[in-house]
Amino acid sequence: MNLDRRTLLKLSAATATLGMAGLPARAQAIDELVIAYNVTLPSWDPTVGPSAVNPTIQGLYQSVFDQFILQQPDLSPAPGLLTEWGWNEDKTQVRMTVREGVTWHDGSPFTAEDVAWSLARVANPETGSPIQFVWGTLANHRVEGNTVIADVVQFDPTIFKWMYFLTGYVLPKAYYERVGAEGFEAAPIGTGPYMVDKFERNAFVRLKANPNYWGGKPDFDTVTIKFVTDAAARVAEVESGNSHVTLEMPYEEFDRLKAKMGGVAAPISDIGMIFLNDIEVMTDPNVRMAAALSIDKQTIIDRLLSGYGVKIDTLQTPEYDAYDPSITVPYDPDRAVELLKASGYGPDNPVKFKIQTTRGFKPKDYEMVQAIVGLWRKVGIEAEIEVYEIAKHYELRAADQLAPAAFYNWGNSVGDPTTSTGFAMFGPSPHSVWDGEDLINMIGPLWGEKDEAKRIEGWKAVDRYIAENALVIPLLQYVQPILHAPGVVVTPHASGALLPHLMKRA
Amino acid sequence: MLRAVVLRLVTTAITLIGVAVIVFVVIRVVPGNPIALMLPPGATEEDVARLTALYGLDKSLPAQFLIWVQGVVQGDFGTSITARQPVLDLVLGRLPATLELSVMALVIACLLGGVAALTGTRRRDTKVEGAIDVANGMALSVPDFLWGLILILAFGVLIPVFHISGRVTPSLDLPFATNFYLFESLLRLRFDLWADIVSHMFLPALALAIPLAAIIGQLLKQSLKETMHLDYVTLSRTKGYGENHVILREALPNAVLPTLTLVGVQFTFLIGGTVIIERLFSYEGLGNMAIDAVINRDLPLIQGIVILFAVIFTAVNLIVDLTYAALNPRLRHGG
Amino acid sequence: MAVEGIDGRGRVRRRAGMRLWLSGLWLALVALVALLAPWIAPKDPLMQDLFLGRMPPFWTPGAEPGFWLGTDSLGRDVLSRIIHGARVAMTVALVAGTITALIGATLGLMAGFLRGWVDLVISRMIDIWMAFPPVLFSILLIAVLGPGLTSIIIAIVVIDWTRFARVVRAEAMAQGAMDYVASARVAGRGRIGTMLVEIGPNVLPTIAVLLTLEMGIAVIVEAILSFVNLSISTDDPTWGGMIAEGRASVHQAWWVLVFPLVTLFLTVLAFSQLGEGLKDRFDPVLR
Amino acid sequence: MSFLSVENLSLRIRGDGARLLRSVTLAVRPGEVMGLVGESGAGKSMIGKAILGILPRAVELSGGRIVLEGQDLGTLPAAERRRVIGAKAALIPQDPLTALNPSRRIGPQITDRLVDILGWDRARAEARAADLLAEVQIPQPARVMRSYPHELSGGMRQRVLIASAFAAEPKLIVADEPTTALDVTVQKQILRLIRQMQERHGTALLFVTHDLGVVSKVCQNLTVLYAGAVVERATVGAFFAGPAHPYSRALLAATPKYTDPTGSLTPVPEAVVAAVRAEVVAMDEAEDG
Repeated sequence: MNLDRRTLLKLSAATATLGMAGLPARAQAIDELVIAYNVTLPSWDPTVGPSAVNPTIQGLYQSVFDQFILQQPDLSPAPGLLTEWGWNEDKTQVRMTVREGVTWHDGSPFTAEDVAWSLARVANPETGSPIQFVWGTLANHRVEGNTVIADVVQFDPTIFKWMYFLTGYVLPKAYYERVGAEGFEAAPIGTGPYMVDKFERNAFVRLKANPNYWGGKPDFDTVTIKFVTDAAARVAEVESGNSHVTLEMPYEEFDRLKAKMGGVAAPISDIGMIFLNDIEVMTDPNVRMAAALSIDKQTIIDRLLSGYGVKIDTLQTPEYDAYDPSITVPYDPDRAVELLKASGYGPDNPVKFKIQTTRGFKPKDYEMVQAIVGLWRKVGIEAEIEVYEIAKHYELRAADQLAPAAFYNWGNSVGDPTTSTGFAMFGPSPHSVWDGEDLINMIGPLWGEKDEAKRIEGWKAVDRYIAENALVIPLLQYVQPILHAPGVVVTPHASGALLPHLMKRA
Repeated sequence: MLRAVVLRLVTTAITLIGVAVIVFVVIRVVPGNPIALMLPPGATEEDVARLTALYGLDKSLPAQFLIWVQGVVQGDFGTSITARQPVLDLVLGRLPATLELSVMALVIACLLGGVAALTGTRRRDTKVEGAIDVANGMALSVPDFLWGLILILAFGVLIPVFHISGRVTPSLDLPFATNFYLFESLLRLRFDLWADIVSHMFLPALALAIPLAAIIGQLLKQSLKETMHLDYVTLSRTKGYGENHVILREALPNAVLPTLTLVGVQFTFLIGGTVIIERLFSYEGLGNMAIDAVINRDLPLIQGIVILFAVIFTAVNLIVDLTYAALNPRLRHGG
Repeated sequence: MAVEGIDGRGRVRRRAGMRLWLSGLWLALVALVALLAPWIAPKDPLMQDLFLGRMPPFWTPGAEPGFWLGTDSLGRDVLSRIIHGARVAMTVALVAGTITALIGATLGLMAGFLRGWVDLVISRMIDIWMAFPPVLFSILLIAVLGPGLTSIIIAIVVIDWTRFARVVRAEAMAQGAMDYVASARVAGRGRIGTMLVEIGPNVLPTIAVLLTLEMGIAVIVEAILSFVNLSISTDDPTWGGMIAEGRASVHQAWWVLVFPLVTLFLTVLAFSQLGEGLKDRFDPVLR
Repeated sequence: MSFLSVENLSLRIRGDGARLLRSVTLAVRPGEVMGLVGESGAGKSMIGKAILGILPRAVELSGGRIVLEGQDLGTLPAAERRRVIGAKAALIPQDPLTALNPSRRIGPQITDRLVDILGWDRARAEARAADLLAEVQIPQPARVMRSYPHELSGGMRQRVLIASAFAAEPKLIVADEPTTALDVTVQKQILRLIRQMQERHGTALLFVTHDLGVVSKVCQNLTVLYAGAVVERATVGAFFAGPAHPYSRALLAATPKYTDPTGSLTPVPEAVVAAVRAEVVAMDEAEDG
């Protein structure tokens, strides 16, 4: 039913302004690109503090700083500031060759010294780096010519993957030591495709293209990223032509405007899932399995998310290394009813538990849980919804006090099974909620497994076990909607990062 | 007169201390401690302990408060957890934006409210006054964030006359020393910049102003209608003056005074209201920062922002009382 | 020909009638709907049908019979949700409004009449409370108390009692200075007795007026809180929640936003007009 | 030829038509002092308001006309009528405490009419105001012009209002119970002042009062009103010798005499009231019939 403006206008004068004709976006060539971004940038240091682990702002960091290793749009690694990297035979040392001829934004030369210093800095607990537990596995970083060598204190198969993931950025040693933390916050420099021209907190950041970027000068000389936290305001920005590109808007709006302007929606390394806590009714496998089987994931994606979402049955997405398409959990409400009956539950005596969710943190998060609760109600599961803020979710999860069911999203842009199934399901990790002994024993040996093929197979077996016992309910892989004016071509990045240097003039 | 000033300062101090204590306790009782926010996948127990100690959140409540107070005395309001910068700089950096928006909203409210009240009085007991009353009622019964929503859709997108986000067009180079863009652009006679800033601020200011305008409109009309019955107004008519002159020259100056104190109080609610409107219009003021601070449980920043709001509130009250005394001849000339 | 009315003064009729009637009628309707919600709502407000998502109101083509005002993105009936939303709105308005009035008025009365250190303490409390930006304070409060109907009511009471306290205190002070109070004191009535018996009734009309205005404000605050995603946690529908949800897909399903918006608007307008009408009726001074 | 001629003036309440004035006719010659007497609510001050064009909104003219110096005010457009009244007539209000604008200085409240309505230049207006303030025996007129109303006593403020009325050289002044709000001692001085100013400026004076004692000392002739109708017209001398109408006689009997303060007062007898009420009813039916 398309919108008939006359009926709306006839309806009531006071709300007539809600009738939307929509204006054709200005199509002429764009010299200064303006992006309406969905979150504000709290701090410019990508290696310490809460913003270092906030996946939504990594795109801003990747515009100004380079990571040790470049991650390509399909999540695969490629030579970045390091041209080659690897362990020695007995995996007691790591060796990294550093790219030459690169300069910092202030013109000073980029050297292997910067890489060694950056690695040592995030390994040092005093700096407050949240990923110290990974970088701490390397020590005694030293430089030989344009190579950096470090001793492996404790083998971590994913160490090089972290070099293109959270906090894996190279900072300028000389400049940082000269201006100090506060000076760096005021005037950050990196080796990245764009330089920071002007930063107005909570408002916008204006970027100038880095003329001698080692990866080639980006198309747009000036890029302004406006921080517009309200989704409707972002849509209004691009629709009124004030901005050229925006992301994270309701899918209905994306459908409406993509015809008029340009739109691209690609799956990203972020999944929606329901954590199950092994307390109360969730200790009964029949209840868990019934809950998993009675969720019609595809209908929810089609009806609620206008089809923008990829149904998943394990914590891996097709792009991840340990993805196994053969593990499936079908939508089978009848079987769910049988299972519940087996445990003594039914429509007249429904199983009751609480499900927690955020509201407005991820697209349609609250509506999805409402839809799931609706589906559960049909098979005899009475779930009571409790809304909490993302901050409270982290605290409850850290203290292992989440409700029997809790909806959450899990980002993992390196695609490695350890940072998805691993941290989410491994008992001792403060992030997992499921404490089953059997799972701990299965996952234990995989942390240090040196044979890559054997390691991946191990993780697939863990995923299969989890699916068969419904220890967690994966729902979908999110699809990121990006709207852009006709004058610009946007290449989406599977990590969900919106990168201006990947945007070309149409 | 001095005694009154001293008494006033003492009461203000008590209010600020009261606010500081309450907000300090409330935000530390709030579930979701900031450290948990910082924990990425895989962090371990001692990571939690290490970071908690780093931010001094492991000490007892009174101890934390003492540290905070000692800091405040030397002008150090602590460091923001998310922005990793001194709270004072962050907060003072954003204050001008909120103040300018509030002042602009006040001006719009006074204009709208004034015109409504004067027309209502001029056309009193007619359909015109009835319409104004209903309009005031409607303005009051729609929350300001809904006005914001309607304005965005109406003048931002349907008829794109005004900007709908941010405070100034980012591509402009701003030669400003202070953060008071609006006032400084006037002082520097840069009307091009001034126009751009006003175009950004007009819709949020209007959304804030509408409820206040309705209140001013009603109060001032009420006060005007009562003044119109007084003898000196009738006497002025016998001198041959027309109705408009009588309302503006004789009735208005005396009707404004009682309305002023009530507007003062409402103005503080308006400043409180910027929290939502700034969020809707992505306007980088104190309010917008406040919501982020609460979502991210940035305790020192929340503390700083609430204290600053309290200072603004007490300052506005002081200004209102002073203008009331200045305007009221009886107080100004004693006797 | 009436002779006694010959001098003609005091005959000017009061004009407020119309507005008072209309607002009273609308509020009675909403209260009734709130009371009978479960029986008169055509559908179960929580019942979802994903295949019936975003059905338009009955008069537009493509409407689904039985869903008079259409459905939202989850296929729930908008009309039933508005009816049940009335229950939440009325509870918030009545409960929050009355408690705020009780606490605020009593404190105001005590401060205004007993004066002395009581007044000092209460005035300082009023100042401190008003120094908090209301919306920010309620966000913090809801974060502490957790979302839910009770925490909203507590948030409203904690924020708005100062409005009553301030007005009642001023009124009590003014009344206190009147002669009739002095005479009551002379007649041997105790301080507290005087306060309750003498001042109370005279302050009552002001409280009644403020109470109606406060109810309107309570409904608006609930809408603001659901806009900031803090309102009721469970499924049960609130007008504010429907407006917040409808906002996202206003171009595809405007009715999900418009109908609760209009209902909220009319209810709050009715409260404010009722308050104004009562003010005219009670305030003898108004010529 | 009379300066002011009120002919069959009738006023009603807008809407429900209750009668306030019943075809009142009276005329005032230049320099004459006419008293308008009646119980409160008899409509005497309503006549003054009608003449000065300051009737309350709820009252409408239902008959008759007011002619000022040959000009029928009813025929003039509102704006011009106001200016004519402003130039030719002035009001001495009843309550000096509320008749001066509290937030404006005294000087401008006198000179504004002279400059804005009569078109004088500022200097001449201020000089005039100072002269008048001196004439009404106000010490240091210059300082008083700069001060605010709340700095003056009730009596002083009434003097200012009298000065303001006479400053514009009006041909007619309506004094609406100018002494009722003042305490007794000040009343005598103000009455004597009004009388002196009237004689010196030769202004026609319409003196509205309920106090026959005041009439006897200030007015030349008087008109007695009951329920908005003229009951009797006479010169002061003839009236105090022996009023023609029974209601007038009863009214006179009910008024304390300065000369005989202890004399007993007889309230207006019921019969007399009934009689005059019947007269009024008859007038109405005649008009309605």
